[in-house]
Amino acid sequence: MKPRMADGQENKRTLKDIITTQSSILVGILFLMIVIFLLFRANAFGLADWFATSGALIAFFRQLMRFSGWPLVLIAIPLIGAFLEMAFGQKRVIKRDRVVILLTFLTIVVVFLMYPAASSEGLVLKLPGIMGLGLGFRVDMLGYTVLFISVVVWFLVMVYAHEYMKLEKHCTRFFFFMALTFSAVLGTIMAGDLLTMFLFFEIMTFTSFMLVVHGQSDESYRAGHNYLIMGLIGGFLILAAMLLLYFFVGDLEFASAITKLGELGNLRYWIMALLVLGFGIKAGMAPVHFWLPRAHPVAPTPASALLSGVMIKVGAFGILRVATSYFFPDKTMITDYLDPLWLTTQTIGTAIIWFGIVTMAMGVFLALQQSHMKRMLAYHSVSQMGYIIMGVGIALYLGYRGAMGYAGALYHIINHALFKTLLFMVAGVVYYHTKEYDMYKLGGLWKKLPLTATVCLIACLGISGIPLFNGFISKSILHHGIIEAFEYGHPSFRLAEILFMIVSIGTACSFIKFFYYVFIRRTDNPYPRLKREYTTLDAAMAMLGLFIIFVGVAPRFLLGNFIIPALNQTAYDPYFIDHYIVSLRFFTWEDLGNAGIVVSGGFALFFLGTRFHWFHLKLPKWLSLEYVFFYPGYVFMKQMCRLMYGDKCPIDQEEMRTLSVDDENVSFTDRFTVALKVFNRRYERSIIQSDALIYTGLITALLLYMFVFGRF
Amino acid sequence: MGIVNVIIIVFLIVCAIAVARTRDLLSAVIIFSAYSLMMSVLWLLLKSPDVALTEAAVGAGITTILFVAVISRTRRYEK
Amino acid sequence: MKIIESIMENINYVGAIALFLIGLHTVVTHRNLIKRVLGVNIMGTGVLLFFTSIGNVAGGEPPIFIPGSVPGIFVNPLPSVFILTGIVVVVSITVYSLSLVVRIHEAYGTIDQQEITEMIKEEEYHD
Amino acid sequence: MIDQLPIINMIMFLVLALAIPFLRKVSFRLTLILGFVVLGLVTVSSVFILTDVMASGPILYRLGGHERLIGIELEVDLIAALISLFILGLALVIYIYSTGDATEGIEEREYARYYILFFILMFSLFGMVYANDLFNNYVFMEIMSITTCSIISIKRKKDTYTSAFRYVMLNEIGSLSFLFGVALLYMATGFTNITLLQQALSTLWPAYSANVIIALGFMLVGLGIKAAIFPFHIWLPDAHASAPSTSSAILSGIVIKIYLFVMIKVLFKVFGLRILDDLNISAALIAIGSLGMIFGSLFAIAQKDIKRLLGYSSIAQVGYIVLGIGLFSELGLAASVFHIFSHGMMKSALFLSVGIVVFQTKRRKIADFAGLGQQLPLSMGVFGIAALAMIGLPLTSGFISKLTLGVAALDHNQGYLIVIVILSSLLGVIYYLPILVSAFLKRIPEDAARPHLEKVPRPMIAAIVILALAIIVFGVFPNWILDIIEQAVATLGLPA
Repeated sequence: MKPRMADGQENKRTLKDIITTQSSILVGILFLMIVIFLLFRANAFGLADWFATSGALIAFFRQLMRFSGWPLVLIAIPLIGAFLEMAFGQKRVIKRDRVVILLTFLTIVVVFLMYPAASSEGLVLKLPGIMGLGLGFRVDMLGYTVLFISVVVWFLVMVYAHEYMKLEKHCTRFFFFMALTFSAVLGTIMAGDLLTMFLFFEIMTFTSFMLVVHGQSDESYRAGHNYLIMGLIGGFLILAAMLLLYFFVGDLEFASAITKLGELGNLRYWIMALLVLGFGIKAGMAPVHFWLPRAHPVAPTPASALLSGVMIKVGAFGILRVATSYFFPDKTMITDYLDPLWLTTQTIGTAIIWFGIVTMAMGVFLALQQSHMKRMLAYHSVSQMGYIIMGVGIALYLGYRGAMGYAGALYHIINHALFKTLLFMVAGVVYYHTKEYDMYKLGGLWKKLPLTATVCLIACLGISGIPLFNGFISKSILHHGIIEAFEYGHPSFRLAEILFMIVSIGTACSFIKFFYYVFIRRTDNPYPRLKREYTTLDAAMAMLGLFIIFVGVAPRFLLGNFIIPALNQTAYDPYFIDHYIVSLRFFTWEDLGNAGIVVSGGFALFFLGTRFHWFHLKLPKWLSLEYVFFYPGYVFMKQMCRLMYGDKCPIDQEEMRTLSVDDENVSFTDRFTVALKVFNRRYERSIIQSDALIYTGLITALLLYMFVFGRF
Repeated sequence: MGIVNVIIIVFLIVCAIAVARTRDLLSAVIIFSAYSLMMSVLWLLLKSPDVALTEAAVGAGITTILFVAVISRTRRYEK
Repeated sequence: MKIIESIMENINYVGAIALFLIGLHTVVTHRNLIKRVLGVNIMGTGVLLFFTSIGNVAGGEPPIFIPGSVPGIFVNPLPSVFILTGIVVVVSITVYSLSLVVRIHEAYGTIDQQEITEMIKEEEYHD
Repeated sequence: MIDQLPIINMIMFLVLALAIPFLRKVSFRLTLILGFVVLGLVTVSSVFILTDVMASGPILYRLGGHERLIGIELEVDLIAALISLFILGLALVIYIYSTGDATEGIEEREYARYYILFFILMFSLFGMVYANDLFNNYVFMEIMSITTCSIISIKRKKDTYTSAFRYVMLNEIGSLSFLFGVALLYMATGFTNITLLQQALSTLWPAYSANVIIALGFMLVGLGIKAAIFPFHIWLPDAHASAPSTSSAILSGIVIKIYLFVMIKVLFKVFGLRILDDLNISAALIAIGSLGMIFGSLFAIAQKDIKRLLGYSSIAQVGYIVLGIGLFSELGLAASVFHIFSHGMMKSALFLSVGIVVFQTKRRKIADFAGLGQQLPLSMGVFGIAALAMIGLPLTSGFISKLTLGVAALDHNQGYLIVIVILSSLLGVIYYLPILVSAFLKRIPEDAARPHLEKVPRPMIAAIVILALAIIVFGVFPNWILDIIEQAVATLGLPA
C-alpha cells in the first residue's frame, strides 16, 4: 500500500480544521430548518397561523416571499461565488472553501423562502428581448421539488468536497466550475420556457465537462470528450425540437400547446421524440447511455456524486416538464377526461416505458460485472434512471390517469439523489483512506470506518428497496404505476412488471456484493495506518443517511408537501389523485412481500453468482458501435487499395490501422476523424488542383439545370 | 458582315489555339502579339478607333515586352 | 445552310465565345504559369470583343464628331468605354501576375504548377 | 449634403491611400493616426447615411450629373448602408489590431504598402457596395482582386506567392465570367444600370431567355468563385493559410461577404424573383449551400494547420449564407445577412486571436496548441468564445443566426434543412472542441521548449476583446440589429 499522504500534507491535517466545525454547525442548522419547515406545514404550535397574521417584521418576510426576482437571485448567488472563489484562489484555501459552503447554504435559504409562492400559483419572471425571444423563469411545484433536493444535496456535497478535494490538484478551478454548474443547474430547473432551459442546459454541459476532465488524465479526456459530444448532440436535438415548436406554436413558454400541436399530424410525434431523446441523452437513457459509465467515475468524487445525484435528473426532469406542459391539455381546458387530447404522450409514453425498462435491465446487468466501485455505481445510476424514465413513461402513457407514474418518478428522483450521492461519497471515502477503487481488493473496512460502513448500509438498504428506507417508498409507487399500466393499458406491460422485479433483485444482489466486498470480507491487509477522525466527510454523509431513514420512515412528508401539490398543478384527474395517491398506503403486506422477494432473490443471486463466476462476463466486441461501423470500412478500403494500386498503395497504412484496432479507447469520433484524415491526405491536393473540372462541370451543370428544369 | 471580318476572326481563333499549343513560350508570346495586332485591326473594323489604338499600344506593345522580359528571367520552354 | 448563314451573321459573337473558351481552357488546364497568364489575356479579349460586337451597328460610323460633316448613324460609344476600362484592367492583372511568376521562379526555381505542388506536398509531408 | 456623403467616403479612402507614401516620410505614426481619423469620419458619416436612409429612403448619387443610361450611379439603400457600416466596424477592429505592429511576417518597410492596400481595398469595397451599375461592380471587383491578392502575398515567403497566383487566376476567371454575364445582359437590354436592367429584364425575359439564363449561370459561377461557395472554394484554404492573420481576417470576414452581398444584389435587384422562380434557382442554391456546409466541415476536421482549418470552416459558413439566400424569402435573407455579420465577427476574432498565437509562438500547427490557454489566456479565451459561437451555442451571435436560419427553413417548408444545419454544427464541434480542450486543459509538453513570450501589444488585445464582446452582445440582444435587417430586406420585394 502506498503511503497515505505526503508528509507536509499530513502535518497540515493534524491542525484543527475550522471548517469542519463550522460546516457541521451549518448541517445542523439545515436539519433544524427542515424540522421547522415540517412544523410549519403541520401547523404545530399554531406556527403557520401566527406567521400568517402577526407583526410588521413578519409582514416584511411575507412580502419577501412573494418577490418574483428570486430565480435571478438564486442563479446569481453561485455565479458571484464562483468569482469570489477565483479571487481567493489557491492561496487562501480556508476562505475559499468557506465561501463555497456559505453561499451554497444561502441558496438553501432562498429556496426555502420560495416555497409559499411556488406552492400557491408558481413564481413567474420574464425577461423579454434577451436572445431574440426573451427568457423566462417559472417555479412551480414540479420545479420546486427538484430544486429543493438539488440544493440540499449540493450543499452536503460541498461540505464533503472541502475535505475530499485535499486529494486533488487545481481545487480552485474545480470549485469555480462547480459553482458555475450549480448556477446552470438551478437555471435549468427554474426555466419557464424551452429557450431558457436550453440555454442553461448547454451551459451545464460545458461546465460539467470541466468537472469530468478535472483529473487531466488520458482516460478523463476520452470520457470528457465523449460526454461533451453526447451532451451537445442532445442539445442540438433539443434545438431542433425548439425550432419546430417555435415555428408551429409561436411561443416557447411552458404552457399547453396541445390544440396547435394537434393540428400537426405526425410532426408532433417527431417533436416529442426529439425532445425525449435530447433530454434522454443527458438522463442516460438506454441506447444513448454509454457516455455515462465512462464520465461519472473519472470525475473527482464530489463531481461524480453530483453528476449522478443531480445532473442526470435534470434530463428526466426535462422530459417530465416538456411533456406535461406542451403535450398535456391545460387544466382549464378539460371538460371530459376521456378526451383524446393525450394521444401524443400516450404513443410516445409506450416507447419511453420500454426504453426505461431496457435502461434498467442493461444498467443492472453491466453493474454486476464491474469491479471498480465508482463505475459500478455509475451503471447503477443508469439503472436507477431507468426506473425514473419508466415512471415518466407511465405518467405519459396513462394520460389523465398517469398521476401514479408522475409521483413515482418524482419521488424516485428525490430518493435516488439521496442514496446515490451517499454511495458515491462512501466510495470516495474508501478511496480517500485506501487509494483503491477496486472492490475485489478491498475488505474488512467496517472496523476501521464504522460510520462510513453504517451510512453505506443505510444507502444500500435504500437503493435495494428495503422497507423503512427511502427506496422502498418510491419503488412501491413505481410498482403500483406499472401495475396500473397493464391494468388500464396494454397487457404486454405484465412483462415489464416481471422485468421490474428482476432488476430489483439484481440491484439488491449488486449492493449485497458491494457491501460484502468492501466492508465485511476478511482481508490479509487490515490497513494498519488508517486512522479515522471526524471531518466534513462524516458530517455530510451522516446527514444524508439521516435523510434516507427519515424519508423511509415518514414517507408522507415529501408526498404531502411536495409531490401532491406538484400533482395538483398538473392536468391529471383530481379524482384519481385523491383516491389513489393521497390515500396511498405504503406498508401493505403486498409491498412488504415484494420487498421480501427482492431481498431473498438478491441473496440467492449473490451466492449463485460468486459460486459460478457470473460477475466477470464480457460482451463480444462485435456488439460495439465502433466495430460495426468502421471495421467493414477498413477492410473494404484496404482491399480496394490493394486491388487498384497493388503494393504501392498510396494510402497511409499506419493511419488506416487505427481504424481497425480493437482498442476500446479509440472513440467513435476519433475513428471518424482518422478516416477523414486518411482521405484528406490522399485527395485534398488533387481536389484543389482540379479547377478546370470543377469550373466547367459546374457551369455546364448549372446551365443544363436551368434549361431543363426551368419553367419558362 | 464582310468577309474580312470572318477571316480576321478565324485568324484570331487559330492564333489563340496556337498560343495554347506552342511549347516554346517565346514563340507563344510572339504569336500572342500578332493576335493582339489582329484584334486591334478588328476593332478598327468595328468602328472603335480609340480602342484599336489602345489595344495596339497596350496589347501588342507593353504586354509583349513584359512577357518577353519575364520569360528571359525564368525559362523558355514549357515542359 | 441556314446554320452557316447565321454563324456568318454573328461571326463576332461566335468568335468572342470561342476565344473565351480557348482562353479558359488554357487557364485551367495548363501547368505552365506564363501560359496561364496568356490564357487570361485571351479570355479577356474574348469578352471585350463580345462587348464591341454588341455596340456595332451595320453601316455605322465611328462615334467621332467631325465639324462640318453630316452626322450619320453612329455605333454605340458606350461599349468602347467599357472595353477601354477592360483593357486596362486586364493589363494590370497581367502585370501583377507576371511579377508573381518571377517571384515564384525565384522561390521554387520552376514555373511549372505540378512541380511546385509536389514540392509543397513534400514540405508538408516532412512537417 | 447627405447625398454627397457616399462619394466623399470613397474619396477619403482613396486620398488617404495616395497620401500614405508621402506621409511616410514625415512620420509613420502620423499615418496611423490619420488612418484612424479617416476610418472614424467615415464611420460617423455612414451612421448618418444609415439614419437618413431609414428615415427617407435610398440615396441616389450620379457622378458628374449624367443621366442614368451613361452615367455612373451610386445607390445607397438600407441594406447597402447596413453592410457598409458592418464593413467599417470590422475594418476598424482589424485596423486597431494591425497598429499593434503584429502584422506577422511583414517586413517593416512593407508596412506603408500594407496600409495603402488596406485603404484601396476599403475604397473598392465601398464602391462595390454602393455601385448601382454592373460594369462598375466589375471594375471595383478587379481592383479588389488585385489589392486582396497583394495583401495575401505581402509576406515575403514562398508559399504566399503560389497561393496568391492561384487566387489571382481563379479570381480572374471569376470576374471575366461575371463580365461575360454582364455582356450578355447588355446585349439583351442595352443597359448595365441595375435599376434600368431590372425594368427591362422583367419585360424582355421571355424574348431573351437564352441570354438571361447563360448570363445568370456565368454570373453565379463567377461570384461563386469569388465568394468561395463550396465547389469553387479551392483557392481559399491556401490563401488563408499563407496570408498574415490580419489579411486572412479581412479576406474571410469582409471580402467574401461583399461578394455574397453582390450576389444578393444580382439575384434580387437585377434578375428579380420571377425569373429566378422560373428557373428554379432556389433549389440549386439550397443544394450548393447544404453541400458546402457539410463538406467544408468534413475537410476542416482533417486539417493540421489551424489557419487552413479556419479557412475550411469559412467555406462551411458561406454555405449557411448561401442556404439562407437560396430560400428566397425575407426571413431567409434576413438570416443570411445576420449570419454575414455574425460570421464576420466570429471569423475575424478567430483569425486575429490565432494571429496573436502565431506572433507569440511562431507556430500554427494544431498540435502545438497544447497548454496555450495558460500562457495566453486572453487570446485563447477570445478564440474559445468565437469557436463556441461558431458551433452555435446560446448567448453568442452564432446561435441567433442558426435560430433564424432554422425558422426561415421551416417557413419555406424545408424542414429537412434543420438536419443539415445541425449536422454541420456537430461537425463544427468535432473540429473546434479538441483545440479548445488541448489549449486549456492539456499540459504543456515538456520536450517542446517554448520560446520566451514577449508582451502582446495592447491594440491587438483590445481588438480581439472588442470582437468577443460584440459576439456576445449580438447574441444576447439580437433584436435591434435584426429589426433593421428585416426592414432592409423588406425593400427587395421578396415574399414575406
